Amino acid sequence: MTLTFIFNVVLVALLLTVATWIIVARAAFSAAVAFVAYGLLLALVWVELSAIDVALTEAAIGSGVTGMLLLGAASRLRETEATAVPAGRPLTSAVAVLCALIAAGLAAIVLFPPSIVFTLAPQAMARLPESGLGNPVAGVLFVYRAFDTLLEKVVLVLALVSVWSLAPDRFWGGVPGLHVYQQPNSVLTLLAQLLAPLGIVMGIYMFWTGANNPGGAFQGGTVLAAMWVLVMIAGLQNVPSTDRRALRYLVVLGPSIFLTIGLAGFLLANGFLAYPPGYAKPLIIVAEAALTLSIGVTLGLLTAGPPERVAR
Amino acid sequence: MMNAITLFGLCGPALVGLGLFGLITNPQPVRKILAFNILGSGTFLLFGVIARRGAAAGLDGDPVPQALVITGIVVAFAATAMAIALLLRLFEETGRASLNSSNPNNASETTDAS
Amino acid sequence: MTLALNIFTVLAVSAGTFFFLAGTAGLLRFPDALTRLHALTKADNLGLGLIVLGLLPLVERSFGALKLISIWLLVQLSGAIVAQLIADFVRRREPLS
Amino acid sequence: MTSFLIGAACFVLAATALGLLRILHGPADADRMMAAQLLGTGGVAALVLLATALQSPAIVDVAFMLALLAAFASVAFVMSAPPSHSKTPPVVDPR
Repeated sequence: MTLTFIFNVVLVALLLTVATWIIVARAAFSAAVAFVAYGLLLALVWVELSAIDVALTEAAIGSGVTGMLLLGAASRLRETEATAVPAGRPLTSAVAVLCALIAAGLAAIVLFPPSIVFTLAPQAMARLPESGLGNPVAGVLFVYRAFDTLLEKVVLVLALVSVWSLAPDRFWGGVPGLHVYQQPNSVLTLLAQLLAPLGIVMGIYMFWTGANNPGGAFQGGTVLAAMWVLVMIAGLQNVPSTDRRALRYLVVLGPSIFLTIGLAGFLLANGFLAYPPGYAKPLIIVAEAALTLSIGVTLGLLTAGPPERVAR
Repeated sequence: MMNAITLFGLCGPALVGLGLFGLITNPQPVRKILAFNILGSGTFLLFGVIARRGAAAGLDGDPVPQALVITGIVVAFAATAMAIALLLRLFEETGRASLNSSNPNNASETTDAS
Repeated sequence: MTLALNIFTVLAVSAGTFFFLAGTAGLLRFPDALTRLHALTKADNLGLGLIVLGLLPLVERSFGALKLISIWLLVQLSGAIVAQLIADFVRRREPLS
Repeated sequence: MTSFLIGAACFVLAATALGLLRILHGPADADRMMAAQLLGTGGVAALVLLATALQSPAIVDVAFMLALLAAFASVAFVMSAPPSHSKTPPVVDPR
């Protein structure tokens, strides 16, 4: 017990140090590098909070794809840094005091919790067997809060549409501006050739094991996205034009299948996103499989950014 | 008195405070996006603590807040990707990456510099 | 038998943690980027390798053991390649020696 | 044995944490990335130890994920580092 506690103290100290440094560091690019380490530490924190599903998501997103986006942006905007005018000292101090107050208020909520423990765990577990799933988080995501999950996937598609819309008119439907490594047949090619198959297996495993163990469509899809981006960076596959029909179908495949299953609930069960008795698990697996693929493609394209070259 | 859950519970507010501070005071938009992500992770951590405290029914944590956090991480990523794309387009159009357009003097200065 | 295996675990895991300490010490004390990189790969290969080796007797299912070994292979592999990439990056940045 | 393994996890985390000084001080961004890489490997080692100590195979999956994405992050770093005075040929589009 005490050893675990020491582990947690070290972890929290590290997390706060890195977070503080990210905020106060001079160069944005260095801060983005530190953010990768921050994501790694955060995944460890989620393991210690017994939220393995969240730990997997954080490991995949926080240090991986978000890190890549931030590193890319910080690098491109490097020369603008010197011109940024920092806020004056009085203002900074005032903001610091206010932020400390907000943090203290939140800390008070943590330290003096209400005497009743709010939990939905018994309700979530009560009817989980009917869904055929063994992972309670997957149960919440695909049964009780299926509507939220559907909307979340729609948000991803909308984010992609918005990112694409930010391209200049002449590049609409063109090729995303993902940098390709300068030397073909380098060690990076080797890494992509070896890592990508492993990652694809991991992505499918995440989706498959997600029904009964921690994991799921999102964690699986993120790994697939990272591997796809890696293969494109290494030059093993061309960055596709965003006007490719197949690509666009793949982006909407998952949400549309999920929506279709949801609408079928009106006919076959007792409402939107309700599953007919006995068919819950197969339907959820079908939806998750399609979503894994769509999430992989969508996140990969979000990471690749808006089109910056005309379509080939 | 102090257990691991409370420790993480105090870490969350600290991250929220730090993130908010960076979001408001740092003039560089990339750093604001970084700070926004730290602020978000602090909030998620609070949810994680609520989930851990709600351990019941043979589970180590309440799955409902955990599922909420997973949705939150996805949406935060989508927002980050969107913000970065906006920022890069702004830079491409104006040659500067500043959200401060009200000060013409400052604006011309930065355009010259880039 | 169990005792022998436990001693093996303790020895291997301790040796592994030692290499992590050595890796950190190297990262902090070595004079330039390339030598630091050298220290880093020791932690990747030997540190994690010895820890995984030490844990193998404690893993009950063979699938679990397979996963542990594949993690080590993955880190070994990506560590080696990433070290080359970073070295290449450093060399292009600081074209001295 | 359980407490030995958790102790070892503590030790690995604390050891790699010292490498954090490289993240804070640099001097170059490559040094920072190396420290992040070491933290990644240390995190993987700590997770593997915890998974065995707590008899929780799912934690091994997190370790696997971390290992996979840490490598990806390093590639992202090398790719996005700002273009400098390099003498390598310009982007070759491998088609």
